[in-house]
Amino acid sequence: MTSPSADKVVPLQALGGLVPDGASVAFGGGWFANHPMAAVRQLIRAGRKDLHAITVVGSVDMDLLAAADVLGHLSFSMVTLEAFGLAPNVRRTIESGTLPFTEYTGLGMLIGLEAQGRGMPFLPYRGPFGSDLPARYPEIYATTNCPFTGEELTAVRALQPDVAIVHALRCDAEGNAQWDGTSGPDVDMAKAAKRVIVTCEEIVDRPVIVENPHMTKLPGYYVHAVIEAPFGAHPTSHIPRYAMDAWQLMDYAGQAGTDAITDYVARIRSESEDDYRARVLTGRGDVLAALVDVAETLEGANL
Amino acid sequence: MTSPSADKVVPLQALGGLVPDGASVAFGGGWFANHPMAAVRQLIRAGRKDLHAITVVGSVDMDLLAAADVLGHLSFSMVTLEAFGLAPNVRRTIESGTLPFTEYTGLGMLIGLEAQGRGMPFLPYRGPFGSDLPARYPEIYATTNCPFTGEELTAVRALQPDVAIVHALRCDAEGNAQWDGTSGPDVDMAKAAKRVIVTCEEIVDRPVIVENPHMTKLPGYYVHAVIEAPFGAHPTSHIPRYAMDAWQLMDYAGQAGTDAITDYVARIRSESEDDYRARVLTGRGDVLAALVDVAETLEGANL
Amino acid sequence: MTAYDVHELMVTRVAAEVDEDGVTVMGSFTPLAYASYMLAKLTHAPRAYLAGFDAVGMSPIQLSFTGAEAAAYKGAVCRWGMLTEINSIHLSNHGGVEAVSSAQFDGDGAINLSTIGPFDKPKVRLPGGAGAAEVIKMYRKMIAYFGNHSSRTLVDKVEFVTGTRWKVGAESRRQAGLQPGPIIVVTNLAVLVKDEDDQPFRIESVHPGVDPQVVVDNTGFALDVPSDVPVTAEPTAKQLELLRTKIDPFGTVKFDFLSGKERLQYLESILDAEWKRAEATVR
Amino acid sequence: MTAYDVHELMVTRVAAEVDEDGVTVMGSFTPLAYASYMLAKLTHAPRAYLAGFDAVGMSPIQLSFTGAEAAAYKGAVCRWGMLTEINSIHLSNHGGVEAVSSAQFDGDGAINLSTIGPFDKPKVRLPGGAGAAEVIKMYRKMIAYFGNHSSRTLVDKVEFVTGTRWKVGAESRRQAGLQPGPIIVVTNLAVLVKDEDDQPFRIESVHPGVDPQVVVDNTGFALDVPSDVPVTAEPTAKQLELLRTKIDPFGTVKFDFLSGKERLQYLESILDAEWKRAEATVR
Repeated sequence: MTSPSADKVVPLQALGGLVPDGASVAFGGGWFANHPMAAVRQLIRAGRKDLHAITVVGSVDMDLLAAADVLGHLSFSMVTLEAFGLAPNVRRTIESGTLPFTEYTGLGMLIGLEAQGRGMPFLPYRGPFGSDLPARYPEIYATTNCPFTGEELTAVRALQPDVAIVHALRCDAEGNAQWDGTSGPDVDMAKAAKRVIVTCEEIVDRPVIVENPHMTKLPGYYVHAVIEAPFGAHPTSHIPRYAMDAWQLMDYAGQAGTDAITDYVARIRSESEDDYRARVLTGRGDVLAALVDVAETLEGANL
Repeated sequence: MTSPSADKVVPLQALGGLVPDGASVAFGGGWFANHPMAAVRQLIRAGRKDLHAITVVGSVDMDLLAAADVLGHLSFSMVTLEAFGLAPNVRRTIESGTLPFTEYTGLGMLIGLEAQGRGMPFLPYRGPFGSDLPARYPEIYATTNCPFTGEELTAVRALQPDVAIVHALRCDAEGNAQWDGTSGPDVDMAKAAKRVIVTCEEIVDRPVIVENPHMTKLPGYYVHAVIEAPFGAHPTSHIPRYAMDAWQLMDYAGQAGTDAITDYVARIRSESEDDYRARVLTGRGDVLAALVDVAETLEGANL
Repeated sequence: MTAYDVHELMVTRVAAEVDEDGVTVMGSFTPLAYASYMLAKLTHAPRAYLAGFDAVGMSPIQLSFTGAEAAAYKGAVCRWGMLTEINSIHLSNHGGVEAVSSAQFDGDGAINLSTIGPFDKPKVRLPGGAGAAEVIKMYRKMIAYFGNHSSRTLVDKVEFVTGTRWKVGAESRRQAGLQPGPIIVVTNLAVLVKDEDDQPFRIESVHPGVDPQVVVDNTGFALDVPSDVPVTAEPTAKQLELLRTKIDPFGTVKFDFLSGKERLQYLESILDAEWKRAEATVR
Repeated sequence: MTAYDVHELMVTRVAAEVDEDGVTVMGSFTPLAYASYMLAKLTHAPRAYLAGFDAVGMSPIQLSFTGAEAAAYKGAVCRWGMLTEINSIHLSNHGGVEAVSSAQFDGDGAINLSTIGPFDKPKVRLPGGAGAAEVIKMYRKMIAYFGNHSSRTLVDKVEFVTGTRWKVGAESRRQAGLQPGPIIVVTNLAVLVKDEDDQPFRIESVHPGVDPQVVVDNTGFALDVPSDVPVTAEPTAKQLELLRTKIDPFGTVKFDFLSGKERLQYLESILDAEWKRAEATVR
């Protein structure tokens, strides 16, 4: 049980102290959308080690953590740099045997998180029948039967991260967090975790939250710490604020599989998040925002 | 599978033709909030018989259906007229043995609906241990065990109504339905049912829906028919449009347990929904709306 | 000491149990429970996290029969439906304080909201328990309140168990995956508490002027009566002012303490006042 | 006949499968799948119900690498997260058409997105299947598309089954509680179809100028080759105009058909055009 009370706002610099080495940490976002990248960078700066990262569809977040040797284990259903290729550091560390991993099926991971969030030790579903994955993880996937119809179903075990870190559009000091665009797995990760850290584009007063109550996907009673982190998903997107920074991602992908990644990580470590924003966003942030504005729907359907 | 296509708008008069005698029908709303009362009245006018009504927390909707002899079975977790007393016609028909019934536990009914809506023949939960209800309904409640921890849990069987009737704030012709205030069990009833009928305060064009996407609790692909029914929850409330009509409810409660109920039902049968609104709302509808406006929060907390 | 009615003392006593841990779903408008939560929120527990109807994270509201629902939404931070509330609060052990009333209540912490007489052919078909069957076991604290302390309501064994606290003692609750916490009964005569599976309710306090023996005589289950029974704390002047002027100016809480014709007339008078206030804004 | 590239024919062929029954979750931006759905929505299936990212009930959108996500939300009627989509679409048999690509695909309808080489010590660790493991069996139609028809991709047996269609024939699918529907493979050479559990894929059509034997030679699993193999319908001038001027003016679909250095340069040129369009609005 969590306390809904009190001002939960802390600075980003406090993040490292909230996530102990060895903790299991669910990271929100999906694809190139809305990963909590400011938090990822801060965990690297804080020198965290042996984290068990949990991601549904990870991308640069997981690869950067792997590159910076923050991970002790990786649970995922997908990690990819999409148009920019496979994730080089995740590949390298898994293929070399240095990064233990658990490959979930995507629905299995989400339903495992859901189970924990609703107080269940497991949930049944029509699972990945025929897949080779369940047999590899008997501690995660089992068979169960409907007590009424006898139908054979897949049971997936509850998945409880020690910490969930998600990035929201805005949040008040009580932790009431809102999303407008992609929230992906964020809410269900938060509901499952023992502790929840919300980074957000903007900390707002409660009345702003009350004016838009349908956007509150995560009420404050789940949340332990609120961190303001503008452009906190960069270089992934946060709709409707800014699009993915494909140019920074291309730059990352170009270095990630080479020796240059060492310098890339060292630079992240050596600079503050303010420095980071100044370095990569000066003269560019407004264009990343404009990419959202110019995105077009097409007329001629849904008439 | 439903078709998301086409204009689904039909007049209220068509409702009787969409709900066959003997059908199981889940009615939305809860307490004195947002029951689909225009639809209830129309089913009475259409002379429907032997409906198996399903309600989570029913009130005047169930009592009026019982008074008009529309019901063949009642599944409920609660039916009450709250401040106005027990529901006289539900009481009378159950106590006289003429109305077969199934008393669900509240969470059991909602999780049974949820199970059906997500394609499961059952769902487990930490059930009503110690209650006398499950043993009465072994076809609904069973025991299951977590295949990982061995924990004993309650299994509740999927509940699939033939029809769900819910009342929304607004809806477009495709069936994309929005609520602002109390939606209660509406969305989960709709997801579970074979066919879904949405009555709404107002049919709007798609752009109105797109402007408020977080209020769309039920996407159009679930919906088979859309009916415009202003004041369609009256005499129960539809926030933020109007409060419960406590005066009409008091009037109902005063007659419901007496012979006067026969005339009350006959009048509903003999008038159209337009007639009904003219009769009970003329000179009053604006006050019912004003009751919403004058409702007050209190300063001094959540500062 | 400001003069007060017993329903006001009951509100302050229930309010004293409301803290800022966890979340409470109040559901439909039940005046005494609503008043207690609002009083707590305006005094010692401003951040108590409440859900009324489908309004989650409510601000405190003024009570009225026709306006409580609308008010609940006005200051709330979130909207959920019943199912999300169930899964996100009740079943995930986020529930704080659950206040219920029932037709019958017994010494095991069981409630009957189903039937008087045979289940299939009842003498009185009661309204049903809604979520109480599951919820009263899940919340950290269960509070049962009764405006008329009587052995007809507080019975030895309920005729039908709609729901029950199931596990009572802290350790047995923990073992069952439940939050430890007591059952507290607040009536017009006394406060009773049970916090062990194999011990009876004990009289925690009697209200001013009540003889403990009267409590025993009007209770259908066994009670542990301490040798020295404390007296229930009386409402403070500040609490009474908040209740009477801010929280419940229409007097909705008192309604449930009336019966017969007086009850109906009282309801009509409240509703008349509610109507007039609204009508004045549009005429 | 307007000249066209093979990726354009693949888009029109996939689009032909898109109808107005059920719902399709597209997830992340995969240009060929997105283009096919948008083309269908602008032509024969205007009410195809689509979800991209967490935008449910999308309007058709213009494709771009950096703008597809933002565009998806602009005309959408609803917002959901991944879990709600799973439970409300995938697992409840509302799924219409699922288009996937994979590193390996075999004659049973299995995909490998996990590993080349041993699972625990892979030669190539692939990205993983996300929801494909469960979803490709649940949707009414499964479409697998491959820009490079090769026996290295279309293999006899995948090295590791990330997911599979599981049941293929209409009756076995119905018995398993699944919607009946085929597996359709669309490649740069041909269209293959399988709709019975115990029958191999058959060549439904070859693209203009392709010899069926070339298809057989480049397919690692057995194929049923009809005596008279039809030719895949070519894109119409109207389809090509929609694709080139409205749906995909930046040319994102073609990107996946390039390799090596050409691929990177092409991506840079698209991104440059996307940047300039946005920059022009703020400078």
